[in-house]
Amino acid sequence: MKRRGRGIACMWYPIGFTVDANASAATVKVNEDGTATVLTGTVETGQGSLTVLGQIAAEALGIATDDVHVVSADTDTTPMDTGAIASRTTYVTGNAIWLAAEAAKAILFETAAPMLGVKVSQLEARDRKIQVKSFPQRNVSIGEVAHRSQVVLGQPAIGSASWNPPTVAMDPETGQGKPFATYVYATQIAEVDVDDETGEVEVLRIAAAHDCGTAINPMLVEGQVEGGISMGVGMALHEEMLFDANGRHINPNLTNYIMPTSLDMPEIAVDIVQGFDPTGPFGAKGVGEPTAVPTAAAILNAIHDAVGVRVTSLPATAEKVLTAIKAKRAAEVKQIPA
Amino acid sequence: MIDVTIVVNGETRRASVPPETTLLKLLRENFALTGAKLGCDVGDCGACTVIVDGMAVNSCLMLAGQVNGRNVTTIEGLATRDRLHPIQKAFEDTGALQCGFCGPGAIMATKALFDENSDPNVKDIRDALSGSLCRCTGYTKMIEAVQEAARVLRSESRNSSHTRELKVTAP
Amino acid sequence: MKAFGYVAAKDVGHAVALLGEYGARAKLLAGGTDLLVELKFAAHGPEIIIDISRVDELKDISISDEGLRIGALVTHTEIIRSPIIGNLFPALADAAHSIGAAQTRNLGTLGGNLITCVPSMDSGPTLMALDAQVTSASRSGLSQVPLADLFVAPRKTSLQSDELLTGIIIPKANFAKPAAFQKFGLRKGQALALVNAAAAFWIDQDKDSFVQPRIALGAVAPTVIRAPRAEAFLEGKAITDEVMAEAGRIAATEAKPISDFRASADYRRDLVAVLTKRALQSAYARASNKVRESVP
Amino acid sequence: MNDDTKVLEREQLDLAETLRRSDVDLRLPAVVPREPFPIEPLTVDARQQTHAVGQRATRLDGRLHGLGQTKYIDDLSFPGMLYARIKRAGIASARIKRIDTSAAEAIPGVMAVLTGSEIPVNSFGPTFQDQPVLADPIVRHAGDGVAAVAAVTEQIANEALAKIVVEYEPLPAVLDPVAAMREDSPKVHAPNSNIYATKVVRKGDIEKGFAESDRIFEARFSTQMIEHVSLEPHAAIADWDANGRLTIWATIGRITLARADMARTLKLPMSRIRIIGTIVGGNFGGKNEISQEPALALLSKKTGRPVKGVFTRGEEFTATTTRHPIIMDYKTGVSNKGRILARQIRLVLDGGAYCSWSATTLGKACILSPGPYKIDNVVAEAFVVYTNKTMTGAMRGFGAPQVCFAYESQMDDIAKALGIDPLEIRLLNAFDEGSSSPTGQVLHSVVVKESLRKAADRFGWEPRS
Repeated sequence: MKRRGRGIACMWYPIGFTVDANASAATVKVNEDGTATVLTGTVETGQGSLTVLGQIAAEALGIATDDVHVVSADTDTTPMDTGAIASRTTYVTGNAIWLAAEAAKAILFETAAPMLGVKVSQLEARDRKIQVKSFPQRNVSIGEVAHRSQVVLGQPAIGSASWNPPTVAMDPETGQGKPFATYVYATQIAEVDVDDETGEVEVLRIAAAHDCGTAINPMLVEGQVEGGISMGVGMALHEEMLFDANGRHINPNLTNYIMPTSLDMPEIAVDIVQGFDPTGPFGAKGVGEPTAVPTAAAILNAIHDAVGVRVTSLPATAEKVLTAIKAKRAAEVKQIPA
Repeated sequence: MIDVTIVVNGETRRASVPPETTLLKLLRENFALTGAKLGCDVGDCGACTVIVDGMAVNSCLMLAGQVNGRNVTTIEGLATRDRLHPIQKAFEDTGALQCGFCGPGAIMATKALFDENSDPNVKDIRDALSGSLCRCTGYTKMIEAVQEAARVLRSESRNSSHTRELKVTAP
Repeated sequence: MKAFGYVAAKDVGHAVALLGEYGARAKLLAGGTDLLVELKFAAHGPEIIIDISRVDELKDISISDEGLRIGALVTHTEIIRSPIIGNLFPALADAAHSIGAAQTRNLGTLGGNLITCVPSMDSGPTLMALDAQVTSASRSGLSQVPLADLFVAPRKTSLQSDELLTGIIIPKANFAKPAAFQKFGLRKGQALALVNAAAAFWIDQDKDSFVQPRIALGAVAPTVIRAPRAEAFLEGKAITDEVMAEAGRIAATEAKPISDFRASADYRRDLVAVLTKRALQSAYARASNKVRESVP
Repeated sequence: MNDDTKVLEREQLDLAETLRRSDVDLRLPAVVPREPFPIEPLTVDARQQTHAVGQRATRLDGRLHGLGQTKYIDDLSFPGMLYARIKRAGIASARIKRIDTSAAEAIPGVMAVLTGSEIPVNSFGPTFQDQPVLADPIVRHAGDGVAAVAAVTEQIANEALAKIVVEYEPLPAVLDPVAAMREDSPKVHAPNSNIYATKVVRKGDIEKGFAESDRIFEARFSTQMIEHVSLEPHAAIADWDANGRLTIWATIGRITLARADMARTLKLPMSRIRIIGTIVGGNFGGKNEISQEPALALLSKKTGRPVKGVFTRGEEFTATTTRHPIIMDYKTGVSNKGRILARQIRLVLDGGAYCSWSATTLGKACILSPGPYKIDNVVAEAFVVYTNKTMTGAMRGFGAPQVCFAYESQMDDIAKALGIDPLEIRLLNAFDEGSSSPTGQVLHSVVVKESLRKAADRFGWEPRS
């Protein structure tokens, strides 16, 4: 018989480690037509970092994502970057690009101020224009300004910057300190059916509410959450590298290492929790890793809710769940007085 | 060496290869069609999926000799110069691919599904994608993309049959 | 892969001639889903691959006086889509659908699945529960044996090295015999059977009791096996949930599973009991629906 | 001419013929294929917005992904390129007594063979440089590489691997992390202790916290070793040119660090090394460091030709980093109302054969282990130990999924024992803006309660009586 259960799990996860140097550098060049080229040493590994970093540069310059080209991942041409790890790209590399874009924009403002007859501090970049704050009708296109900067004044609008989250060493005795710049938070709730004759667990749906500060690109945030959940489902129920007594790997293939297929994944509803971190680019933190954190816990709690057994070692294979169910039944029988 | 002649994406191609050459290797190395990917080489991951005579197959599990004289469609054969295939468009618009490595295989599996069933439900879609392992997306947006592509294709086929009728009745 | 020669057989005669010539030095290529994986990891390849995938005579699904014939090269997908099979033996289609994924079902063949003779094969149990016969051809002629006789040991069949499996026949007497297939894998998609089970039986409509019950089990012995004691228990019994559950428990005692990294023997026995019961229930439900459908 | 020579010549002829014929096909396809480059405009709405942040912009690389035109490493090839394969030890703990590569080198088409002794600095690693490019002479897990081959085809490279003879003296192996912590355990990196990093977080007075608690809950949780399973295997191409400049195309998410590692292992100035990261087909932490790249570089140097290496799916499991199994002991004191007053945690991480990112994982797991809760009295201690298994390293979450499983499982056990709704007990204990973390950090932009409520709303979570 199938028994239904629900389980909840929340978590915290750090963004921007500070125990070691964690720097990113970036260069933003505004081209003569007002489009921009970004140089970053990070690598696109599927997360969508190029898109998000392009959006950050575009926002800073008041242009569109499509106006930005991101050049990445070449040690000959791109600045150093600590890399595509630890959910740091949006936060750390994003900040570096933001600062670099601001530096390039400052050059544009220097050029534009006399064109518009105002002070630099009165300018803003919006809608592909440099305009006077509160008087947007007084404006000049970014392309025109960039062209003038580079071709007439000989001051190309190129900005370079680096950013490193402020570092506070931890006390080695007590571990007290500020090991991370900021944290994100999330909750996932899972609903499962447990077959009490076979121990099979079917994850029916997961509601996931994740904080990432400002969501630079909500579609990509959702994608991260959905993908993280699939890893969590595998961790909860199926995946395990097994070794024989001699330390040789038993299941080094995708036939016997059981990762979720499309038939094994639940319906997923993703909510992005409104958040804003003043230390991140436009309030953004990060989202890559945390998505995989609470899933297994939520599923195991749902199993507990469904059939009253606490599986304490992962993965909760059907055999393990059934063994626990049988042990529970045996214990209940014993408790009935003769 | 064996000689094979196959029709790939509408073009007749020939090669002379060792008998142990797989279809995947033939496509990638002899025909420079690198869209199909080698992910596991034993038919588990589906990254090498192509369509042979209308059926989605793991090209790593077929010998070149087996496809001699047959018709092969790869990811390179879906789009035309003018437009993306609606499946490709839907995958792009919904953000259904992240790292993209499983994409060509998943899209070809979807194409084969539509060739059989133009109005698949979610269960059909999950079944059709179950041979394409993906580690990035949890398949969620991929399933949305397939649903979206199915809608587009159905409405296109309705429109085109409507157009044909008009032509027939015109004097 | 190691180097090997390749020849494509044009028809059964050609294939049999080639087999006669090369025998154990050759490997037959039907769908290739198992063979290519084997070849990729083999220390030594075969001398030659005889590709029989174009032998059209072995791709038919047809009804004759003997019964339903399914050619050895019929793919799992063709079994799923066949109206004849869907009508007569939906359990066969269920079993075919449980194999791999679309890409492998499109390539993999019924004959290939049987001939690999792995205990966890999904085609075997249902066919065995339906008393299927296998047909083969060699230079010395045609022969036909019960499917159970084909399976000798893991990865070993009773076929000689020059013998070609040509297909299976389900006897006419069993047409539309209620049957069901159940499988338990470690996940839903692309699952290998941890245990699978098939049940088939006629129903005495007056007594609502089991007639000629058959139970076949996979992945719990060196080959696919029948569960004769469970069958004997069921014969003539009134069809109740308790009887079906008891048949499952008896079948579990007939299984001889091993413990490996996928599951323990004890767990597999538990699954035999559950899957046997569920196969019986499912076949019975299927039969009842059929009766209901036929009532105008 | 003796018979052996005849055979050799025939094989060489066959090979030459094979190469010639495949070359013919490569250069002169029967029909020049049509290359689809759709001119259809992108779905640009979101990408055209000048308020870019917050837009559901389609991915900049999405179009090429869907067309199958994204070039991953295995899609690249260069004239004269060779294929490399690495021979894996297949034994968990051993000393290499002898490697004989002569038979492999004699195979026509094998251009170079490399062993560990030829690597200028045969060690690397992001924290400790404890990992060899190719084991020499100690093998510490079955996936260790012992020799590398470059050949004109992958098939020939594989054949060569089979012809390399390695003689091992088996050494005692330790596979269980708890056993590995004992003094008398075999040492994976003798003579050093197997415990290679520790971490502690202490806050408040744990004994006082337990003394004040109404109930104390204790449990042990454990997790498994997990592989990243990026769909694209680890792949790289090395090209050491005549100017002595090395270019590497690699599936590495941290090219800055990779260049430093390459410079160190090869004793090359950094200015001579260029690392190009292509679009990577999945990372999840598994592609954060170099692996085969120094071997490919040296094979390229030996042969003067570009050398490509792509891991098999088997190597992805046995020869790359994985997620740490952790044994987690939790002791938690709570008031009858459900407030957590004290939590003591002990974590033992199975660190596998090499450190990789274990020290980072250890730190994150330890710091995060109490959960997102206001707890005044905390002690968390964590150890990571060597075992003779595949190395563990960075993987999405760096230890957080493991400890979350433990602290959230125990949270539900506490809720059940006290008769409190699981959502309520979390809301009762969760961090607020300005809460102090277990390391004493004052937290800002804290929205854990918001996430709890939002998920509960979406799910339709109703308290049960």
